[in-house]
Amino acid sequence: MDKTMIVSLLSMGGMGAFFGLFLAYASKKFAIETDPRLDAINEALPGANCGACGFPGCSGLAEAIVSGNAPVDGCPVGGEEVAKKIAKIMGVEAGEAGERKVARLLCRGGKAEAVNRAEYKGVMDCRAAQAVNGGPKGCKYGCLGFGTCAEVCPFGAITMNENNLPVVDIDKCTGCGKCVEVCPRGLFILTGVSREVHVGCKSQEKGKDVKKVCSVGCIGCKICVKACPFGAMEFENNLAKVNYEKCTNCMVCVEKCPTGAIYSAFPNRKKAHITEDCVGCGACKKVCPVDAIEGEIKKLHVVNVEKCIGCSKCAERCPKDAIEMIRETEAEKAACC
Amino acid sequence: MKIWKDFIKGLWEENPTFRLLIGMCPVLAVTNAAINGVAMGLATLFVLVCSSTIISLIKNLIPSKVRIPCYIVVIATFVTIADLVLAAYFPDIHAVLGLFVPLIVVNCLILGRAEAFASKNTVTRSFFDALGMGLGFTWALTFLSIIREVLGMGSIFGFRVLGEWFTPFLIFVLPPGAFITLGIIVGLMNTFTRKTA
Amino acid sequence: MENDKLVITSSPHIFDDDSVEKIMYGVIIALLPASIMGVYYFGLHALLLIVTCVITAVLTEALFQKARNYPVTIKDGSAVITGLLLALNLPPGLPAWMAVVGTVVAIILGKQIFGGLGHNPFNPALVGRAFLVASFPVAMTTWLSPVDATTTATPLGLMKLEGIPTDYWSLFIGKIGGTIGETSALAILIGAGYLLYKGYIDWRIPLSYIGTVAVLTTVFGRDPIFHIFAGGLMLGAFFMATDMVTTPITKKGRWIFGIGAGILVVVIRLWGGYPEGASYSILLMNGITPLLNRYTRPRVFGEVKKNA
Amino acid sequence: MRREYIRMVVVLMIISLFSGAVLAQTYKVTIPKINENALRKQEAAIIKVIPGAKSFKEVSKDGVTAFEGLDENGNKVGMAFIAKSGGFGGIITMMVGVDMEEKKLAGMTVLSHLETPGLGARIQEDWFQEQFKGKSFDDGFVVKEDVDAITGATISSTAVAKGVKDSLEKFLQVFGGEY
Amino acid sequence: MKGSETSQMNIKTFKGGVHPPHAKFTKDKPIEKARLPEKVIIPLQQHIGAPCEPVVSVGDNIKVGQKIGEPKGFVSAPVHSSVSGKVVAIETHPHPIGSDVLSVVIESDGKDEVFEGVKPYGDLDSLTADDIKNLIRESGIVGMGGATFPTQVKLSPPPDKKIDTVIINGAECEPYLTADHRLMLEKPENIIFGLKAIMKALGVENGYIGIEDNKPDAIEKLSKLAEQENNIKVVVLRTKYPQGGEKQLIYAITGREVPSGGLPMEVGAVVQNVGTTNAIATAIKTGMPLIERVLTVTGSGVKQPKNMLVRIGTPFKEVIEQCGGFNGTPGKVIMGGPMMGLAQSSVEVPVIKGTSGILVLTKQDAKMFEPRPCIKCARCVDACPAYLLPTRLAHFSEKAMWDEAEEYNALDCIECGSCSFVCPAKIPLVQRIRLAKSQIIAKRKKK
Amino acid sequence: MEALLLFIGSVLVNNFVLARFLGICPFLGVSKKVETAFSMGIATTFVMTLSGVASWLIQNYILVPFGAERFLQYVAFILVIASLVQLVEMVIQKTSPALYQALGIFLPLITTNCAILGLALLIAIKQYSFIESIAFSFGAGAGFTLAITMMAGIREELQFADVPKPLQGAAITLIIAGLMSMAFMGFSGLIPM
Ligand SMILES: Cc1cc2nc3c(=O)[nH]c(=O)nc-3n(C[C@H](O)[C@H](O)[C@H](O)COP(=O)(O)O)c2cc1C
Ligand SMILES: Cc1cc2nc3c(=O)[nH]c(=O)nc-3n(C[C@H](O)[C@H](O)[C@H](O)COP(=O)(O)O)c2cc1C
Ligand SMILES: Cc1cc2nc3c(=O)[nH]c(=O)nc-3n(C[C@H](O)[C@H](O)[C@H](O)COP(=O)(O)O)c2cc1C
Ligand SMILES: Cc1cc2nc3c(=O)[nH]c(=O)nc-3n(C[C@H](O)[C@H](O)[C@H](O)CO)c2cc1C
Ligand code: SF4
Ligand code: SF4
Ligand code: SF4
Ligand code: SF4
Ligand code: FES
Repeated sequence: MDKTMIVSLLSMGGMGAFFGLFLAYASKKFAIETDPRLDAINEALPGANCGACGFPGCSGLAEAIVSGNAPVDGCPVGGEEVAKKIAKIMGVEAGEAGERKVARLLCRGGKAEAVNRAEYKGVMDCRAAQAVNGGPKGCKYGCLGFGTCAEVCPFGAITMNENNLPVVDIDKCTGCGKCVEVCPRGLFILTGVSREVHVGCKSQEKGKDVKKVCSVGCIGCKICVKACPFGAMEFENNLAKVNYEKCTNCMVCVEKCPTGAIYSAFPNRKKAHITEDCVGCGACKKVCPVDAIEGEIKKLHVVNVEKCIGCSKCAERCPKDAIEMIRETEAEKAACC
Repeated sequence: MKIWKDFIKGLWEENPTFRLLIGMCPVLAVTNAAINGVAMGLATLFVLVCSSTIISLIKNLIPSKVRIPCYIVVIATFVTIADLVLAAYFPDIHAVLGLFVPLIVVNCLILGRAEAFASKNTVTRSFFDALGMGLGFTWALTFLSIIREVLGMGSIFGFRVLGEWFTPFLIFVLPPGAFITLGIIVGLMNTFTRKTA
Repeated sequence: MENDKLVITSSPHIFDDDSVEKIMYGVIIALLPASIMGVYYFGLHALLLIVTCVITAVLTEALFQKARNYPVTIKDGSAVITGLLLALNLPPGLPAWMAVVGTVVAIILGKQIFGGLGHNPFNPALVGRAFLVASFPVAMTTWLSPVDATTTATPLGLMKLEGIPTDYWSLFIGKIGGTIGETSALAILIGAGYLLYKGYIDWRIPLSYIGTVAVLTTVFGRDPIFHIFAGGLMLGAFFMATDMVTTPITKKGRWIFGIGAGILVVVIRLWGGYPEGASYSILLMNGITPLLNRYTRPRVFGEVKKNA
Repeated sequence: MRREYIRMVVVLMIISLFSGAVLAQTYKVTIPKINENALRKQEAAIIKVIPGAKSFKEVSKDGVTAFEGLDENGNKVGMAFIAKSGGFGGIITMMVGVDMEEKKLAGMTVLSHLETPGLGARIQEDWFQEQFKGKSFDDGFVVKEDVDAITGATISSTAVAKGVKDSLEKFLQVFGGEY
Repeated sequence: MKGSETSQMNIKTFKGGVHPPHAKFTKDKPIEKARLPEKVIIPLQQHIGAPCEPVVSVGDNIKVGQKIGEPKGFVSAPVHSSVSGKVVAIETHPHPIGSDVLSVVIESDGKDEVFEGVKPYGDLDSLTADDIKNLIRESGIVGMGGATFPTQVKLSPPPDKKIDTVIINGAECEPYLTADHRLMLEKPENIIFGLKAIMKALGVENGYIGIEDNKPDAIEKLSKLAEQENNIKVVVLRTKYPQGGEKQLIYAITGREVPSGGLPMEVGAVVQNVGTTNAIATAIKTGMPLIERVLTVTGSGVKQPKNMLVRIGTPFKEVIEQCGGFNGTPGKVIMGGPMMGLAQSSVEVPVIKGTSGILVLTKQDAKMFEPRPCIKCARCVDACPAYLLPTRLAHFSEKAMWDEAEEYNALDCIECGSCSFVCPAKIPLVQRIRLAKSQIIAKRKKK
Repeated sequence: MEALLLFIGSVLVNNFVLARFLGICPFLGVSKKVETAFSMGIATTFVMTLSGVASWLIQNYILVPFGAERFLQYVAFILVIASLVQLVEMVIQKTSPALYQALGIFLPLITTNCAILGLALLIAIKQYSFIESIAFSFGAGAGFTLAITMMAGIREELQFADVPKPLQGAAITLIIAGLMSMAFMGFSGLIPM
């Protein structure tokens, strides 16, 4: 062994030992309690401390992720893989019961349907416009259409349509409630995704006053109340109101409303379809509020698609689970063959 | 297939220079001439591949508390080797790259890959990941340095490619040119990929 | 009757009749004396450079905005100022194509990539100039004599490299080598007077800028009058350090801006590699303008209780 | 727990040891070549600035280092020394060769510099370096008079001229008396 | 310490502000009594604070000065009928402030019978401080300078706040408006009387009347009267907007700065508008509560600009008709002055206690400019009398950075509009700042 | 005097970030907010000065005497710096929680920042004296702080600007760095180093 080798081995070995000891000692001496997720994320992150994420080092990012100030894919170095891991660590599985809530708009009066009483100029923000003499809209309950809700939605779930009305993309909406909070006219509510019928008007004015300013407002005719087979339509302050406990998404009210103030996703309307499992007990026939089910006892029953309003009463009643609720389009197909 | 993906992603999708923007110091510093860009790229490639492979090999032996010092030692070792070899056999290039060869030690790219990939994956995958990243880094450096050399000196690898009519824009071989050129390239790449995506 | 709806807006309902356009065109008018003197001294090539820069600036801005699908706002006159000021900051003998390059850089890298008027952190014209100096150092430091159109050195160059002073009168009326617009202090002062009278520029920056240079040169035993009138200080102080977009919005910030720029000019002139530092001093101070704004916020009314 | 710490120490130490060994080995292999490269470079510079020299010998006196240029027979054919000067971007180092008999410069070459490429860097161009050849020791080395400057790079040109002049004076103070 | 001689010498003012064109077309037009309206719409909330509850019902016959709304809270003021006749409806009705408000609609019988309870309160000397405060409350007097803050509340500071100065705000710094100016010229005794009443209510020795130097006649008239009082001084103020802003006025006259976020009483001052003062004097002298006010009807959009004495509740339309009607198609109808007034979307809204003017602008004058990017000219900064950075605040507001806006003291903005007025880029700065303020306040409330 | 010039030179003329391209990653990454950037700058300056001193000692008292400076330098420097940073971090954490709050999180980030190792190597290469090393290190740190704070100021302002989409983020930051670097060229030739 020559001198270079000796020097090298001695010094490197010495340094290795020294720093090993040092770190071992330090890790013992200065151990600190932390959020276990923090450690886990720290573990998952590359540990390069390069700062590319914009946070002071990996632990900075980890802290930010834990406190919700950074996305799980905040580390550009680690890429997808690390992101997945962190998502797992953070992904406290949505364990809560109840269905996902989404935002629904309670106004249908866009540019084409509702009139303005004045011409507004200035900051294009609904809250700001509202503060200027109550905003330019003829209806003081209706959507102002400056899209503040679309702007604040953190998930890009709201877009403004041609008619100056916001449209919620149900798939993107997370029910965070930002839009509910921000709309100066309180036009959003959060309802379960399965709720499909909504009154798109908040005007508490009398019918004739509503008519003056908007062609799709609720005029208080109460036709919907009469039409609803389930008594799910209520009235309050000159305004129809869906009782979501009772509503079965049958959408009869939507069909009947003379102004179109009640809305739903019509293509989503469901129809009952009776499968081979039917034993012909006739229970469904009895509960159907519109007499849409035909058939004799002990024989396969059939749904009259024309009449069926998709309330799913029959499906609930059927002891054999032989009734499926299918989307209208599919139901037609199912009926013909 | 997986290996292919490991390899290919560094070239474009996760290109360390244009996409992840890590290990920027050498990218900016040595790309004033094409030859430097290539040399730096290759030197980094060498260190990256060697250290990723070795680290992946010994990953199970290393206690997590001392992993960073261990990685650093491994990396620094390869860097020193690269440095000595360059000095011995390519003295001219060594002279130009100067300080930036030793700085490969602290190039975020290398430690980043060591931590993010090599310490968790098999040797083969780590090798290809490092190879892809290293090549991605190399082509990025080469590309950038060619642009800068053409604009700044009118030449590529020292050969004059633009005629006498061309007055070189000296700024492109000076520090501001490095930032601006890279900024514009990154911007253009964003425009480009945004459209296709 | 539909169209006769009342307009509702937030208050106030009346406005001052100054507008961005008016201010910009005012600055253009104020730059005319200096431009005319430049053409008078350096001839048609100077005119060519001025025209080239202005046209290029306007075209570049229009094209960039078109490409971004934005409304084209060349009518506001800010691009004209950028082109004009860049031209006034060029050596009179510069090849026209270089002027075009500088202008394109000024408008695109200096202004439009930040979102256009009002958003740029650095003075666009100076970005263009600094780019040219770094790209073509030789061409950008080749000066012509206004007397016989031969190459000469600027007064500051003569002073720095050869220690030769220039007489005050030549400095004042501009019978010296230099950029197209910087030579005649007289012409600049006329324009500056107009701007001050119109209230388009704040007096704080020019005063503190020039004042600092005067004080420091005196302290270091140089001739303050020479240093004020030589080089681009006057043009810079009145037309470029006053560009509101790139200078502080607070009064205190403006004082600091001027003093800082003054110090930088003196440091670069006396000890730096370049004979002149006006453009760099302004660019550097532009860089810290956001910090100045941040840390010189005025005391809010009633913030410190004055009475017992 | 305790074993964990011991393992930390041992692993780090072993890796360091390995690293040390590998490095020492690499070093031993490459160092002769590296030293040779450095020597070659210096030799080439000295040969360039002392006409007729084929090898050189380092001499030191009063803390000043110089080189004696030797021809193939080992005869002294001139001397060279290293000059330094602050240029535009950084320190410029030069090798200056002197013809002690004729009392003039035998040559000059720039070893390293940090001047701007395409501008100050042109001090490396032959025409610029050549003009120092044959200048008398008493020359003023004034740029634009005795020495042609590079357009747009007066500072670099001046730095070279001044560096040569200052170092020459220092060199002559020490070695001047020998002849 | 008599008279105004010395204060005439040094004209006082504040820092910042702007110089909008005066456009005071009506300054030489004497106050004209408006026709008795056929129908009045009297909102039950005409002040800052809790709304009133109606104390009459549909079908009731009532008389002038009869109380029709009873206040519910401490910070509130009663509302009285301004005509005699029949209550025809109690319903929500558009209100000049913006939202709809429960209002009492009364059809006038044209007799203008005065309510029996209305009788003079007697001599000032015979009234105690509490008497004065009570009668002010009973008379439904609120700040008529615009903010409509119940005056009696302002005159009842908490015991730990020592008030030593009363200032009558005769600045009338808003362009176009001349109601206060005319009032000072035509009812100077009332102003002095009212001021003395306020001083008595507060037990204060120093009374000031601040008037801008573009109203030399009013200065002269009031100075003369003030000379007879030994503790009242007329202070001449530089004509500059917003000289009449409370905090600016106090600063100009006393050199005291109302602390940021604080009230005038914290520096021992109370400011009352000329109109308010006149209303107090009228109430004491005649017992008539606040049922009418002087306002200026002006602007390029009315045929004959005038100063008028109008019953509360008269629809704008009727008032404008008495001034010759619109001059062409109106573009904008504003309640108040051009700097701080509120644009109206309908002329059916009634005159309320805070209506200092009705300004009608033609389509041409109502034109809005497209906002351009901010060029950071800092004119807004120089103009801001609260020493804020309006451009910065507007940027924060645009990017919904409410916390930053709060840190940059958005809440200190007095919404004077100086910044928007001077901005060469025509940026709606005030509106942006207002939005920020409302968001900050909403956020604070949530906490 | 030498030391002073060296200090000024390393702040302005050969600014670590803008002229020497060292520490670019944090310069690009941690320059979004002024406060954070400034803290980062201060922490870096602190570590730089410390490691400048440490590496000077190692170089002159260990590596050179043993003749190992050519091949153990990198490993030695980086190990020393890494542990030094860790030590400092722990000491601060123990002694001053307030300071730790302000600077602590930045310290680990600095370990693998090439500005620090670059500084150590430069000190070795240029053979600065002890005092010069301190001046140089401190100046380099100050220069870094200046550059990153300026950048953060400009980027904060840019929140309100309408930067074209593809340029947002890294691209515009790089271009600003380019313009800053251009402005710093005004100092070139000031102090030859
Ligand atoms: C980017 C740039 C790099 C420069 N580099 C050098 C240089 O390396 N050497 C030098 O002497 N001058 C250099 N200069 C020019 C000097 O700043 C200065 O203008 C010149 O030395 C002055 O005069 P001259 O034209 O008489 O030579 C450079 C200028 C610029 C803009
Ligand atoms: C909640 C509240 C409480 C107030 N309390 C007092 C008070 O105790 N004393 C007082 O002099 N003014 C008081 N004011 C009135 C204000 O000082 C001021 O007169 C009012 O906001 C209108 O000012 P302006 O007309 O300048 O806008 C109060 C205002 C508000 C909104
Ligand atoms: C910007 C601004 C300008 C004002 N200008 C006037 C004015 O010119 N005349 C006036 O009487 N009140 C003006 N005010 C209202 C006063 O600040 C203050 O509220 C009023 O004088 C208090 O008296 P009051 O309670 O009797 O209305 C202004 C308020 C603000 C915020
Ligand atoms: C007083 C004043 C000075 C100006 N100075 C400059 C200048 O120095 N350079 C420039 O490019 N534009 C200048 N402009 C025009 C404009 O402000 C500039 O292009 C903006 O920086 C672009 O956003 C100036 C404008 C004014 C009103
Ligand atoms: S729903 Fe509300 S926030 Fe959205 S556009 Fe309509 S008014 Fe505005
Ligand atoms: S703001 Fe929230 S609740 Fe509203 S649409 Fe977007 S995601 Fe849904
Ligand atoms: S910021 Fe507020 S207080 Fe300041 S000028 Fe604007 S409106 Fe007036
Ligand atoms: S006045 Fe307008 S343009 Fe000027 S700084 Fe203020 S907001 Fe910007
Ligand atoms: S490569 Fe230099 S800091 Fe990342």
